[in-house]
Amino acid sequence: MVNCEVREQDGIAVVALSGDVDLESSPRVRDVLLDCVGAKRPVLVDMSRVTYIDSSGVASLVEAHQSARKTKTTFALAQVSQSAMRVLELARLDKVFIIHSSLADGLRNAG
Amino acid sequence: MVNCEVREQDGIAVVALSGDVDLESSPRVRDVLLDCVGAKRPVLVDMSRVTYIDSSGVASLVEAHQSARKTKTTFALAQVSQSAMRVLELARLDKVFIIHSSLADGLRNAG
Amino acid sequence: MAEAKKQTDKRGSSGRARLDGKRIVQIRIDSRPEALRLVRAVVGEAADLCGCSENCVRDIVIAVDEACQNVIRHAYGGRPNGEILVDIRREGDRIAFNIIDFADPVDVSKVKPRSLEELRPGGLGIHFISECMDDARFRTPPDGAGNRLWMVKRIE
Amino acid sequence: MAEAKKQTDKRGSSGRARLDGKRIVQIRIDSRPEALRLVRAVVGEAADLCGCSENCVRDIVIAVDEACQNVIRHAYGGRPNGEILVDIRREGDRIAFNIIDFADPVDVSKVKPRSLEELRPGGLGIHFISECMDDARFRTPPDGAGNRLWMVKRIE
Ligand SMILES: Nc1ncnc2c1ncn2[C@@H]1O[C@H](COP(=O)(O)OP(=O)(O)O)[C@@H](O)[C@H]1O
Ligand SMILES: Nc1ncnc2c1ncn2[C@@H]1O[C@H](COP(=O)(O)OP(=O)(O)O)[C@@H](O)[C@H]1O
Repeated sequence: MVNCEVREQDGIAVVALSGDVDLESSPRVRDVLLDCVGAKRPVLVDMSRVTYIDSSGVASLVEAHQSARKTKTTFALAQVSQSAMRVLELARLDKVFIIHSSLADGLRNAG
Repeated sequence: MVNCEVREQDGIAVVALSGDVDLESSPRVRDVLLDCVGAKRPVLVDMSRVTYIDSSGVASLVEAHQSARKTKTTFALAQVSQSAMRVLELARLDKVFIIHSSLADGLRNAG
Repeated sequence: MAEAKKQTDKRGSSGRARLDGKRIVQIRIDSRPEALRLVRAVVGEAADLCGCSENCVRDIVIAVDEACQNVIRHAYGGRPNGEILVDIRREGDRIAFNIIDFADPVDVSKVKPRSLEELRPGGLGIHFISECMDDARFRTPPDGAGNRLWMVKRIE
Repeated sequence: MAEAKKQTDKRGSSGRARLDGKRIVQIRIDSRPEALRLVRAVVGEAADLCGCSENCVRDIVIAVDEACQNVIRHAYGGRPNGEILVDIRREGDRIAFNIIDFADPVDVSKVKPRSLEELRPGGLGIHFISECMDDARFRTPPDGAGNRLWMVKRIE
């Protein structure tokens, strides 16, 4: 139920997530995010089409964030959908993650 | 769960239905359609935002169609959503009702 | 709709009619029109989960909705305090839907579609069900239940 | 989460814990991650049907999903063949959600949120539930069941 599209733009790995990131689909999201972070390019996650994200999806984002910190890679989110933002706020992560309101902003700042 | 908006345009009563027309909501749709037909103006039903219609909703359309015939009023549908069209086809009514692919077409021909 | 072939139904050790296949989900509602959208929501998701195409999902939702409507209007005669159980199971490459009520047993010979030649409101539900499903018939209900309409659709 | 106050639970004549309120819908799934979206679909529709705002619907869906996830991962330890029953009832201006499983009784003293100060993956479910619901606690399960998590949300 989730779709992860990875594309390269200006040397940045843009991961576009769409659909529900839940207990079923979050392991795949986790793998994709950790792969991208592991490749040591900046990673920007487009969350505009995330219709739902649960605590396991948030855990995948936290893992990727921590892995990026270790390898000093940029890991950021862009245009987070309302419903995903609610969950990030509940997790008090809206102040921890780098969150850009637009993809353009993210691309300018992630490189 | 259904919304019926009636507006007057070029002497035609345009009824915009949106949402699910089902056993719960079809009595209201029926009342609105019969009222409009009773006012003896041509009636054009915009079905572009009908997300679901069941046999009771179809029955309301049939009643309005028959009432319009009796009073020699025009009763037509416009831009029928895919899911509503499937149900009209199942009922073999796609060849009985006047169906316009666009609202503009309907307005030109209903007057 | 084919009449119930009671003698061929499988039964568990208690004499209870056994529902075939691997259960995906079961939903229980009261016999109220406003509950139908709860059924449509879960049935649509279940069909999608099984890999049905958009058109297949649409037809399944139509058939299950119409079947539940008939239970509300005919089996329970419009009484809102009856129960309806919709049990969804996977049977190989098909999905089976059991619509179970606790009303008096229905005279299944009266459950049939009308001719569509005649233009009149109503009388479309059974026709929709037979068009949208691959098979549909009344079968032995579980103990304590009144009726069970069993419908199957090939996943496509 | 408050610990179960077993002594205050109402019981029916058979000693069975009685669920309060007027039932809106009940859904039964297996303890599989892919079934969660069936639960979200019906819970979202039910909350909307009761007149909840979009934000209220969203919070309800989050809490019920997390509660079911915990049953899958902890109560059933990841076994996919357990059953989960989600019973949704109206209690005046509130909606009550009972998440019932048939696993071994849980040590409710271990069910608690962690501090959010520490940045680490996991450990958010209980916190989400308490933030999204007005009340949530384990209460006496019905006969034959293992656990019942009862959660309520004021309709707004
Ligand atoms: N679940 C049911 N219980 C009892 N009678 C039923 C049931 N479903 C259908 N019927 C009978 O079959 C007839 C045809 O049903 P249907 O095609 O859905 O049209 P309608 O319900 O509009 O009459 C009904 O009028 C009713 O007599
Ligand atoms: N339904 C349950 N059955 C048994 N234990 C549970 C249940 N729900 C929660 N717990 C316990 O409470 C802890 C906290 O749960 P939670 O906040 O959802 O985070 P997580 O599940 O990621 O650990 C769990 O680790 C588990 O020990």
